Amino acid sequence: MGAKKKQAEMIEEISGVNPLKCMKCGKCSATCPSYNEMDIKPHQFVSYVINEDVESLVNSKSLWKCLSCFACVERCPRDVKPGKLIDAARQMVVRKREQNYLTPDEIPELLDPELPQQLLVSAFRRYRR
Amino acid sequence: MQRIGVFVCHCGSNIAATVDVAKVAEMALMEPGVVHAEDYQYMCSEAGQAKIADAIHEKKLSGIVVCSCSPRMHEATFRKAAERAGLNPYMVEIANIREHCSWIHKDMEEATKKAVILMRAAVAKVNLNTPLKPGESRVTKRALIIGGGIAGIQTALDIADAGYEVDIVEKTPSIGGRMSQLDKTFPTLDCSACILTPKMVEASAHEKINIYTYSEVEKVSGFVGDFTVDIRKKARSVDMDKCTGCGVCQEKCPSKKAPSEFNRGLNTRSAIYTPFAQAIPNVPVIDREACIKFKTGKCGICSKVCQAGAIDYEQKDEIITEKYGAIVVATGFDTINLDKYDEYAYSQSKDVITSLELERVMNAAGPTHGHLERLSDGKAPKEMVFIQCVGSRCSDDRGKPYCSKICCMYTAKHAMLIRDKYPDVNVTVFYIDVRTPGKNFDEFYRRAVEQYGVNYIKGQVGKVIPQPNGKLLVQGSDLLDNKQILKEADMVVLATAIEPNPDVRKIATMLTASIDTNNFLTEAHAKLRPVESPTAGIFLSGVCQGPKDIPETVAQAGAAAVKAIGLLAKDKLMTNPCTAHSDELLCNGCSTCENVCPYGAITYEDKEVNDHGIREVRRLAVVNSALCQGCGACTVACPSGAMDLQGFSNRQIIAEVDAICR
Amino acid sequence: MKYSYYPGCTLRTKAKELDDYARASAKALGFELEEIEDWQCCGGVYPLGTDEIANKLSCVRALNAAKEKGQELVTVCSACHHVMKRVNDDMRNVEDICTRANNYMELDEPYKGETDVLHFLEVLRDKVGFDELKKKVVNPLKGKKIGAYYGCLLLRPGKILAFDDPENPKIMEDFIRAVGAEPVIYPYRNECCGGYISLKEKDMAKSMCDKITESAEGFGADMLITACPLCMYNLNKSSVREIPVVYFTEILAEALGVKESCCKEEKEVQA
Amino acid sequence: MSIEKKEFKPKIVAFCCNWCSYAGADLAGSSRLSYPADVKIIRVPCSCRVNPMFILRAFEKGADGVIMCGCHPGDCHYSTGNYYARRRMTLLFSMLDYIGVENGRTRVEWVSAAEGVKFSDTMNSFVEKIYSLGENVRLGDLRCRS
Repeated sequence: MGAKKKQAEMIEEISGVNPLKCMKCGKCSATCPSYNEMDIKPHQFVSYVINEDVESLVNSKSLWKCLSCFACVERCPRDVKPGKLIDAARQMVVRKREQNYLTPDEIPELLDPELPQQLLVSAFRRYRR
Repeated sequence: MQRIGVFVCHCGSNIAATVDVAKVAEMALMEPGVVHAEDYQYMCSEAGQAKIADAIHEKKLSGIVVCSCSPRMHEATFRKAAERAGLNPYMVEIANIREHCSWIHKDMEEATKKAVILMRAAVAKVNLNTPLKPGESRVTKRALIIGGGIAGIQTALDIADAGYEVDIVEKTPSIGGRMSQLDKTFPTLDCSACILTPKMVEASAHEKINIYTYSEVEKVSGFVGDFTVDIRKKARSVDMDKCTGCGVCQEKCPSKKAPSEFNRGLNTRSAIYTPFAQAIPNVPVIDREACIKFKTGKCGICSKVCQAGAIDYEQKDEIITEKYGAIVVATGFDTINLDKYDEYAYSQSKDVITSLELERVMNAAGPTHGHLERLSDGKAPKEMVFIQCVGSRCSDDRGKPYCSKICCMYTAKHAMLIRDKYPDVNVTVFYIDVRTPGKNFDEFYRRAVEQYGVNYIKGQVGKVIPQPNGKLLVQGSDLLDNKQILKEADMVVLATAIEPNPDVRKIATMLTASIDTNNFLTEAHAKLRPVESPTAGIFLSGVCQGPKDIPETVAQAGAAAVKAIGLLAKDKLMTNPCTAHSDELLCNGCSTCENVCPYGAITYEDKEVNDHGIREVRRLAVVNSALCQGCGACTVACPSGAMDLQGFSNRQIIAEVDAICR
Repeated sequence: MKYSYYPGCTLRTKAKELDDYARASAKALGFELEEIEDWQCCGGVYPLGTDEIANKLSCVRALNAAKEKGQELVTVCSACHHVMKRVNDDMRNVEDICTRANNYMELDEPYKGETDVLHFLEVLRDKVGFDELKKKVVNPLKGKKIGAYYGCLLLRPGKILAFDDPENPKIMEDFIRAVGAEPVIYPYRNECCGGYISLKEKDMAKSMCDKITESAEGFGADMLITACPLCMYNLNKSSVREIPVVYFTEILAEALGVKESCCKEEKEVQA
Repeated sequence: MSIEKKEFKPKIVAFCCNWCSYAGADLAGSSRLSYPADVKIIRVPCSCRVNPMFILRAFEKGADGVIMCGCHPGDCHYSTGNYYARRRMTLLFSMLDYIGVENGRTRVEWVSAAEGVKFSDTMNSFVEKIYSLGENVRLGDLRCRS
C-alpha cells in the first residue's frame, strides 16, 4: 500500500468518518464560524481524504482554526462529521515528536490573570500530544 | 412415489456465471423420486417452457422443481406451463438459486453447493406435494378510493367511466387535496384551481361516484373481491340535504380564531366553515373544538341565520358499512415538520416560510390575497432567498433519505412567477443539485435563469439569522466560488421535504398492505407492477407510493384505475388453494384455532365421525376455505396436530429442514 | 435528594463563584451536591479520536464513583458536562472503548455507563421543575432582559448530549422566566465564542464574540448568562461591547435570595 | 475425506415469511448485497406458520443456528400472525437454553420487503455470531454425524 493511501486510511480510522457519505452540499462550509480563517474549507476536507492528499491537509492552516464547535457535525445532512476529520488530521500532527502547536515556553506571555484553567487545559489537549 | 423432473435455469449468465448448473442437474438425478433433470439457458422462455412440457409428457412426471429466480417472479409462469401440460399447477416447486444464491455469492464452488442444497429441499418438498384445486369467490363490483385529492379523483373518474360504482372517502370537509392549495402548476403555469375544479365537479356529478367527505375508513375486513369496510362519517353538524351553501352562517359566526388548515395556518377561519370557496360539497362543517355553542352552550347564531334550517347540533358520527371488490389508496402527502431544522429559523421568524405556504401567499384566495408580502409586517420584499433540499436527502434522523422530486421544479416556478410579477424583487436559490428530468422541465428551469434572471447558487445554507431590523441574514456556501456568503433577505422560502400522509400507516395496517421505512406503500413489483400492492385487491395511486408531480400522479391514478377495473370486470376469482384443513380424527374440539384465526374462517360443528369403528358425534373444527387466507396461525396453535396447511404442510416443511441440514 | 457533584478545574479556581452560587442555590432548593472525592480534571475538551482511551479515564473514574454511590452525577460547567456525557455515551454504546477503558481501570465491577449525567440546569428543569423553582423565588428579577448564551458545548452533538433542541433551545429561557426576568432570544446564542482558540488567536475569538454580543444587544438584552467559564472569559475579554456576562447560578442565587449570604460566607472564609 | 480438522461450516436455517422478509431477501439478492452461503432460506406464508417443532427438528438434524424473519409488528400481511410468532418464539427460546442450545443460536428479526440492506446485515451478523459459538454439539444426535 502506498504511503498516501495509508495516511488517508489512518484519518478515516482515527475519525471514524466515512468520507464517501458526503453528497457535496456544502452545508458544513456554510455553517463554519472559522470559514474565513481556513485555507482548506470544511467541505474540502472530505475530498482531500478521498484523493489521498493528507499531506496538504496536515500542512494547512485550517488544522489550527477549527474550534471543534460541532456546528458542521450537527447540521450535516449526511452524518459525515467534517469536524472529526480535521481533528484526526490534527492528531496525526501532534502525535509526532516535536510537532506540538503549543509549547510550555509560549505560555507565560499568553497568560493573563483572569484566564480560566479550562482554556489552558483545552488548548493543551487540542494543540499537543 | 413421485416422478419428479428438475429443471435448472442458467438465466443467461445471471445464474450460470456463479453456479455450475450442469452439476446441479447431475446431482438432482441422485435425489429420491427424480427421474429427469436438465439445464437450459432461459427456462422461462417459450422454448424452456416447451422443454418442461415435453418432459412432463415423455417421462410421465408427477411433480417438477424449477431451479431459477425467486418464486415471486416466475412461480406463476411455471405453474401455468405445467397446467398446460396436464400437470396440477401445485405440483410445481421453485428453488430460488438466483436472488438467494448466484447473485449474492461470488465463489462458484460455494454457490454451487448451496444451489444443490436448495434444489434438494425443493425436491424433498415436492415429493410430498398433493394436487390442489383452487376454489372460487365472488367479486363485488364496487371500488373504494381512500383520499379525495387529484389522485383519488382521477382514479374514481376512470373507474366510474368504465361503468362501476365508486365511493371516495375523504378525511377533510372537501375533496381537492393538496392540488387545491396550489396557485400555479409547472411547467406550463396553468392555474391549479382552473384545471382541478372541473374534475372535482365532474366527480361529484358523476352518477356512479359517491363521495363521503369529512369521513374516515375505520375498519377493513375480507379480501380481494370481497372487502367489507366501515366508514365513519364524522358529524358535520350541518344537514347536507338541507344546506343550500349560501355561506351566511360562516359570515355571521362570531368565532373566527381557528387557524385555517387550507391556508396552512397563515390566517384564521370561522368555527363553521368550508375550507375554500370552490369546496365540494359546498356544505360547511362545524369545528366543534372552536365552536362557542359546543364549548359553552351559548351562541347558536348559525342556526338562527340559516334559512334552510340545516344546522343540527345534535348530529352524531355515523358508521356506514359497505362492500367493495377493490380498494385504491390515494392518501397523498404533507410537508415534514420543521421543528428539527431550526437553523433555518422557521419557528423564530414569520418571514421564513415553506414552499406550500408560499403557494397560499401567492394565491388570490390566500391570506394576503395574492400579494407577495412579508407575513411579519406586510411589507413588500426586495430580496427573496429559496433554500432547496430542506429535510430531503438527509441520512440522519432529522429528515428523509429520499429526494422529494418536486421541489426543484416548483422553486423554479416560484422564482419565475415572482420575477415576472415583481421585477424589482431579486430572487436567489441555494441548491445542491438541480434535478429536472421531465418533459420540458429543464427548459423551464433554464428559462428561470436565462429569461428571468434568477440567481442560482450551488451550495447549501448553514443558518438563517434573524436580524434586529427584521431582515434575515442567510449564511450559505457558494461552492463554485469557494466562498461563504452572507446574504440579507426579506423572506426565506424552504423547499420542505414531503412525506406520506401520516394517516397512511394506520390505513396500511387495516389493509395489510406493506409499507416501507419511509411510510410509502410498497408496490408489488418496483418495475412491473408499480400500481398494485402485494396484497391482492389493493391499488396505489399518487404520492402514497412515492414522490410524484401532478402529471405523474394523474398517469398513475389512471393506471391504478385500469388495474382495479380489470379486477371488477371479473365475475369470479380463483382463490388460493393453500388453505388450512383439519383432520377430523385428530381434532379434540378445543377452539384454540378458532381464536387465533384472523379471518373467522374456522367454525365448530357437531359431526358424526367413525373413529376406528366407533361412531360418535364430536365437536370439530371446520375451515371455510373461501375465507381462509392460508397464514397458518391455526396449524401451530393446534395442540393435537389436527390442523395443517395445504401446500405448506408440517411434513413438507420438515422435509425441507431435513434436506438443508443433511 | 443528593447528587454526586463534579465541579471541575475552573470552578475550583477562577470560576469559584459559579460553584458557590450553585451550592447555595441547591441548598435553598432542597437538594445537596456531594463532591466526588479525588476527582481529576476532565480535560476541557472531548478527545474526538476513536482510538483515544487514556484521555477519557478521569471521567470514567468520576462516573464510576457516582455509580458506586448510586447517585446521578451533576456538573455546572458546560465543558465538564459535555466531556462527561460524551465519555459516558462511549462507555454505554462503543464496545471497544468500554472494554479498553475497563481494562485500564481494573474495577471490581466494570463500568458500562450506568451513571446518568445531569447538568445543573437539567436538575432545575427535570428534577426540581421550573414551576417549583418559580415558587421558591423570593427576589424576582423583574424587568431584566436577559439573553441566554448556550455556546456550542451544551447543545452539540444534540443526539448524544440530549440536553435540548440544538437549534432552538429553550431550557435557559425557561430558567430566565422562572427567576422572574424576561428572556431575549437572539440567533447567535448557539454559535461558538471561539473556545480555546482565544489563547493563540485572539482576533478570531474577538470577531466571534462581537457577533454574539452585537446580536444579543440588537435584540434588546441588558445582560447575558452562561454556564461556561471559558465562554464567560471570551465574551468579557474579547468583545468590544460592554454588556455584562454572568453565570446563570449568580442570577439564580440572587432570585432565591441567597446571593448575599453566599458572598458573606466567602468573605468570612477569606478573612 | 481425511479425519484432520475440518473447517467449520455452519448450517443455518432461515424461515422467511412470503410477504415481507422473503421479499426482503429477494431485494438483497437483486441489490447484490452478499451474506454467507451458510444461510438457507425456507419460505413460509407467514412467520406464524413456523412451528417450534421445525426449529427443534433443525437443531436435532444438526443445524448450528435458526433465524426466523417476519414482517414488522403491525405490518403483518395477515394482520396478527407475527404477534403469535413473536410470543411463540420468546417462549421457545427461553426453553432452548435449558435443553442445551445457547441463546445466540436462535434469533427473530423483522425485515420488510423494502429492507434488502437490513436482510443482508442481519444475516451477516447472525452468521458471525454462529461462527463465534462454533458447532452445535449439544442437541445434535451424534450418531447422525459423519
